[in-house]
Amino acid sequence: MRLGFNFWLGAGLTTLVILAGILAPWIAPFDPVLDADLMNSELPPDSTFWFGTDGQGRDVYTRILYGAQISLTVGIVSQVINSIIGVTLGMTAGYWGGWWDDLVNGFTNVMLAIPPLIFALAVMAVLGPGLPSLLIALGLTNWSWTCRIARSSTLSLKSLGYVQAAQTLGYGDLRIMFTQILPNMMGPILVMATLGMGSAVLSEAALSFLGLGIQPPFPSWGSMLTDARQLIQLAPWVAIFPGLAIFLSVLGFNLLGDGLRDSLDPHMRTRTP
Amino acid sequence: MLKRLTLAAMLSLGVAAGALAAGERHGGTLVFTAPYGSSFATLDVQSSPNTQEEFITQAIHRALYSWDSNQNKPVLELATSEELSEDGMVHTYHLRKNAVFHNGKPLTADDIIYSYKRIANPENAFPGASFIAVIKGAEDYIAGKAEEISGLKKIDDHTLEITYTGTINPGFPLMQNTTVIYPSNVEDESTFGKNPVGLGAFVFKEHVPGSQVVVEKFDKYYEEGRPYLDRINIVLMAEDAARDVAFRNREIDVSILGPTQYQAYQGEEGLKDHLLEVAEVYTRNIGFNPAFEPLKDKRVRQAINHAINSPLIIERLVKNKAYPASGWLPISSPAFDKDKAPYAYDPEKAKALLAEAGYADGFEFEVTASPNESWGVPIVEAILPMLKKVGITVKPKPVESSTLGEAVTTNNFQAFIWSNLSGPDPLNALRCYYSKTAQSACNYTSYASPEFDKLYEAAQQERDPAKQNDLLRQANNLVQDDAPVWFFNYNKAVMAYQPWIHGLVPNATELAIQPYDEIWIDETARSSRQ
Amino acid sequence: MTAPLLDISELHLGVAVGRSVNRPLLKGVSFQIMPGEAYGLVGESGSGKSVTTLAVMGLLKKPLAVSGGEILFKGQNLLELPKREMRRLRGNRIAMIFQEPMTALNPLSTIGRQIAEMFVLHQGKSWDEAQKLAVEALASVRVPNPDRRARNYPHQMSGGLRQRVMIAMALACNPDLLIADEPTTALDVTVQAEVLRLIKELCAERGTAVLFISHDLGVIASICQRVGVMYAGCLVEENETSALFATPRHEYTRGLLGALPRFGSRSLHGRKRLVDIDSIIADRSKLTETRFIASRSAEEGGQP
Amino acid sequence: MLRFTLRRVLQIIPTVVVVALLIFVIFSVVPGTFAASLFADGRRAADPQMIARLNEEFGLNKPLMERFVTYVTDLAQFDLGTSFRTRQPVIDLINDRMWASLQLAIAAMVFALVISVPLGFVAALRPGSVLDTVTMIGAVSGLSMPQFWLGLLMMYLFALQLNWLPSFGYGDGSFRNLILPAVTLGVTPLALLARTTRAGVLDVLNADFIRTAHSKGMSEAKVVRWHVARNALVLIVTTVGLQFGSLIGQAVVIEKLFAWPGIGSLLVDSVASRDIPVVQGTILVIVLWFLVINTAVDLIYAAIDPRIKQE
Repeated sequence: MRLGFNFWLGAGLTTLVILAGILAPWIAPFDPVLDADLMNSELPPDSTFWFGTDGQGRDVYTRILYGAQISLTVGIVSQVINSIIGVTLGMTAGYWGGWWDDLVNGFTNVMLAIPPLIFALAVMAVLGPGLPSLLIALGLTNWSWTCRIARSSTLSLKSLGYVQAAQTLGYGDLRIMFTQILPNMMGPILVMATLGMGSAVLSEAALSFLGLGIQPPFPSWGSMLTDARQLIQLAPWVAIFPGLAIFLSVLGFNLLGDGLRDSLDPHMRTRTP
Repeated sequence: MLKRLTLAAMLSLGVAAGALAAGERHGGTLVFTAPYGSSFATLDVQSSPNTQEEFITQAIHRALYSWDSNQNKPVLELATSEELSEDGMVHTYHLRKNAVFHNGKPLTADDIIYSYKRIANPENAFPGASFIAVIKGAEDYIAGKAEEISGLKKIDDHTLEITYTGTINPGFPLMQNTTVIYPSNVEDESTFGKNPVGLGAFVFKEHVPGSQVVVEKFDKYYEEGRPYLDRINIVLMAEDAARDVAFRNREIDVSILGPTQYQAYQGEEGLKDHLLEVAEVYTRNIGFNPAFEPLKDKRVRQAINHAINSPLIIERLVKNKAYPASGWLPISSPAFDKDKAPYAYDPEKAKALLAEAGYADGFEFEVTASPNESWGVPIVEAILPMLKKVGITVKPKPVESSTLGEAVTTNNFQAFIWSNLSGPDPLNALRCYYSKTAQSACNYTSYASPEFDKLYEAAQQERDPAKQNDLLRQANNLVQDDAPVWFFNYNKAVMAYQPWIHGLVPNATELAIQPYDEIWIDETARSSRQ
Repeated sequence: MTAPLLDISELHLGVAVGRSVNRPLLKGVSFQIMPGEAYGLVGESGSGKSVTTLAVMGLLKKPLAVSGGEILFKGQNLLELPKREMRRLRGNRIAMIFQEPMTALNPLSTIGRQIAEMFVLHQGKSWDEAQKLAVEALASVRVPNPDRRARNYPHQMSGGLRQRVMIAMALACNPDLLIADEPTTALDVTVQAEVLRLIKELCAERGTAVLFISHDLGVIASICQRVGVMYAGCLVEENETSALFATPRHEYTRGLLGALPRFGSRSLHGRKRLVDIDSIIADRSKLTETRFIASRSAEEGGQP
Repeated sequence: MLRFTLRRVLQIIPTVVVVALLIFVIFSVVPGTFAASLFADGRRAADPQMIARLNEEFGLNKPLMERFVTYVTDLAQFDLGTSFRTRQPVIDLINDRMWASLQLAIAAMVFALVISVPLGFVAALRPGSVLDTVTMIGAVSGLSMPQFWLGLLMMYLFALQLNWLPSFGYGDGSFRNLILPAVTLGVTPLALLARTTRAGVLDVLNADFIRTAHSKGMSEAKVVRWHVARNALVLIVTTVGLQFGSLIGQAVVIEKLFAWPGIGSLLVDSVASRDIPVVQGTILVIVLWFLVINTAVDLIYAAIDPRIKQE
């Protein structure tokens, strides 16, 4: 497996986000919510406030660090939900075939036809704004591609010798799926999930903009950016740093995903969006 | 406080006076912005309760009364004079004889009766029905129990007698955009939604859904010499940042400013001299639910009022685009008490009050909040560290704007942050603390005080405005002391306008709504607009 | 005496990394093909057969590059020929058939069109004319219903038919040299024989020389007059076909022949009779040290 | 071909039906009502009688099953219902907005296509070149930016700083108003298409039949024109279809930012004001659009690739 420069750049950026998230409580100079002194609002970057302060007088640097936690949570949890739904449906559909396959296929087509942002918008409207709702909304949104890939991988793996051997040995369906098939399609699923993390972070920002994201005081990058759009002229730093954070982390996820994909199967890039 | 108000009023009068001195100029196109949403729901404004549609109403339609921003009260619009009966319940209106609808029909009493019946028609379920309900017999008509509204009586074509249910000032309900007058000779009522016909100074020209409404000068408008403008494009611009760019780019002639833009514009040459400010009749507050144990205690509610440094929030976060609230009624209200001080910022006193109430260790409560920047989550974020210092933990409970109303009116909250109408009529504004007003109507904090009720009932009966205001002032102070809410601020609405625009007025009910027929454009406007 | 049609001498070729060439793939290969002669090149995969043909065609891809020697075609050094000249020879005078008929044809283009391209490219025909000539070309490789077939797409044809199409395409301009790179490997055995016969007969008819690449000595034996054996980038043995089969001199050739199933070996237990090449050859590293190149007999003259 | 077309068109129906049911279910449990949302801005005191009157009028107090039956019967007659907010037929509201949405989607797609396909092609023909590297870095960056952020930056740059273009709105529907929103919306498809084109062309270039083409003595240009283009097109068409189909849905944020009167902003407003019939109607139209475009793409695909029709 040869991993290119893109992969390492992506891995580097992602590691940075992960480190920022994990280490935030130790390396952040302030509390992201409580250390708000309105007397210090909208200060430009200096030696105390590296990225300046926002309209509430909170340290933007601190909030960016804590924001990494939220972005990672959004990215990882939503993609775990996506992958579980997609893999479960896709694998069983491919393995069992028949009416179940038709049903899953039909439902996948339905989900593909509804633009993800609109579906997420609808789910958020039902559940109300906030982190848990967002995780559910994004988790329910993007599984169709994963499902398709899982299904086609299962179909091709099913015909392979060792799976058929396991069948003749009388192994249960579930056992075969989890021990023989699942491990062999982890690669593409992982690629989809990595790329999905990037789009989840972007969706969070878009939903924030539409008033349905994670809402303050959580320092989510999307809501920071949304709040800051009013300040773009008075205090550009309040808008620039969250924007950069989103851009770099999504870039990281995308490069990582691309790199993984290219090393796993260079042809896959023509088959997935 | 009052000084400040008169100053603002004088400033705005200065705008008008300057206009007169310069000499009004006819012609030109005004590009006006409608900032409260990205579409006009309908052009049938009788059916629409949205502020957004008032922009169209103002141009195309006229109601029996209208709001006079300079006198700060409703005045007769479609009638030249009125006579009151002894008991004050029957008004006889002498209608304008020169008022003509855009379809050529002259205004008669029939049109008003027709319109009020249409608004109150139970099959229509129009929001304005509640305003018509002040007319005697309207309740029965709304309920479908009567064929006619008994309080409406045509004397002749230009004389109309209306009997009201009480000694109320009918100007407030009958100046609303949902009570405008339509011509009675339009066969197909469904055309009102696409082709509005009114009495206003401008004729409907075009509606590009989601984009703009274009109106043009009406030649037969009843006010001599009006309007000045040939054309108005009322464009939809809900996004503040986009409006800011468009205004700086001189693509639009007026813009309603948010706090940050207000601060930015104040600091810029060329922009700072063209800001129109007014104290609007909205009170921003956090309402407490007495059903939630800690908030039941008056001392806790007072403690919260003392613990929050409202002036600081207003200065830094709201960028001075508000006046600190010293009670429910706003500065422009006739019953406003200029001598009553707001709650002082005093964390020590707050702690003492909390300890007294048995909450020395503090407690936790949720504030249901929408994303609004002036009365939503950002404000809760700002009070969060302040209340933390006296031991109270606040948790914002974010909801969509559209569900805030439902959460509050179903009493499903510990506290909520909102902006509420608190004027211009003080009697109507204080109805929201009258214990007989339902929680779901507007007594959101389930306020019940026998003392208040006594004062309020007395005010309802009082016919001398000065005495009535005095009673209301006392009632208002009572509310302030009981602190059913955290009194945050009264909105200061700010409108930026291009230097070539003249004739704007400080409308305290809603600054964005301007009398288009008084606006004119001078020759410095870009040539495409002249 | 006739001059050789193709004369490859001391051809060196390798993977270019940066400026210096390392990892050589061909280490001085030389052989000649006379006009009309069928020359076979055998060897295991990776021995350098295919890159040799690609070098002749001038179709080497980026990291591969010729580093020495010359390829003379009718006395012209192909390696020094300008691109445009080379293109004029390619397909026209030197044509090639590939191993995989399934993928060697453009799936989105009709057979007729793909053959017609040859006439348009090299004979300046209009598309209409070229289309007619393509039908004739199909007929000449004995495709039934050539008229209808010309309008078919590759996926509508069997492997054998497709390889015929390839042959028709390759022979369309009556080339002097046909390079056939394992043309029958991917086909059924019965179809294999037909295709081989077709190549043999058509080339004989037109006097086209053939450079036939295969790892299958049986196939080579049936079609070629002379055979070269390649191993690890070297031509280790070359001789007339019959002589080579009768008296293989190089150890590797002997190994190859040992690995060849004898007639009748496709019986029930046939596969057991195949001898593993490694069991015959003791030390592979020394194989390229010895070379046995038999000179051309009788009428040969222009040999270096 | 006719049967193939018919089959594809008929396949749309079940999907639309399921989508219709799904959104009915979602929006029957959504909190908040249209009537209550009218008081959300606090500009007037809540009026319980009015809320009750409106809910009665809109049939919101009827049992869920009854509402469902009405919805389905109406839908079966192609009736999307009447808007709560405007009291006009939903289909009229959508009609009013459709053209603006189409304009935006088409302009964005044209912008994306015109730039991405040639770039992707050239990048693939010269892999590893400066142009290739820049294109691919640009593409992945384009995919990593929050849309509204990009739009806002462009608005500031081109409208405010340079004063080249109007910053917002539909204006009189002129091309100048279209540029900024279309370009912002076009960035995602542009980046995706550039990547797909490059990958697709690279794939084709490595195919055996390209070697065959070269062995025929064809020039590079002819190889690209006669053999690469059409094969790469198959992949590009698929991506274009997917993107174009979902563009109206993706435009939600852009339409909101640039005050563009399309279907997307209608949807967001209707969700915010709980104008459920309009929400259901717009989502159905957006989904239908996606399905129609993708069916069209399948048909184009079949026209390009003779292998499809046989299956």
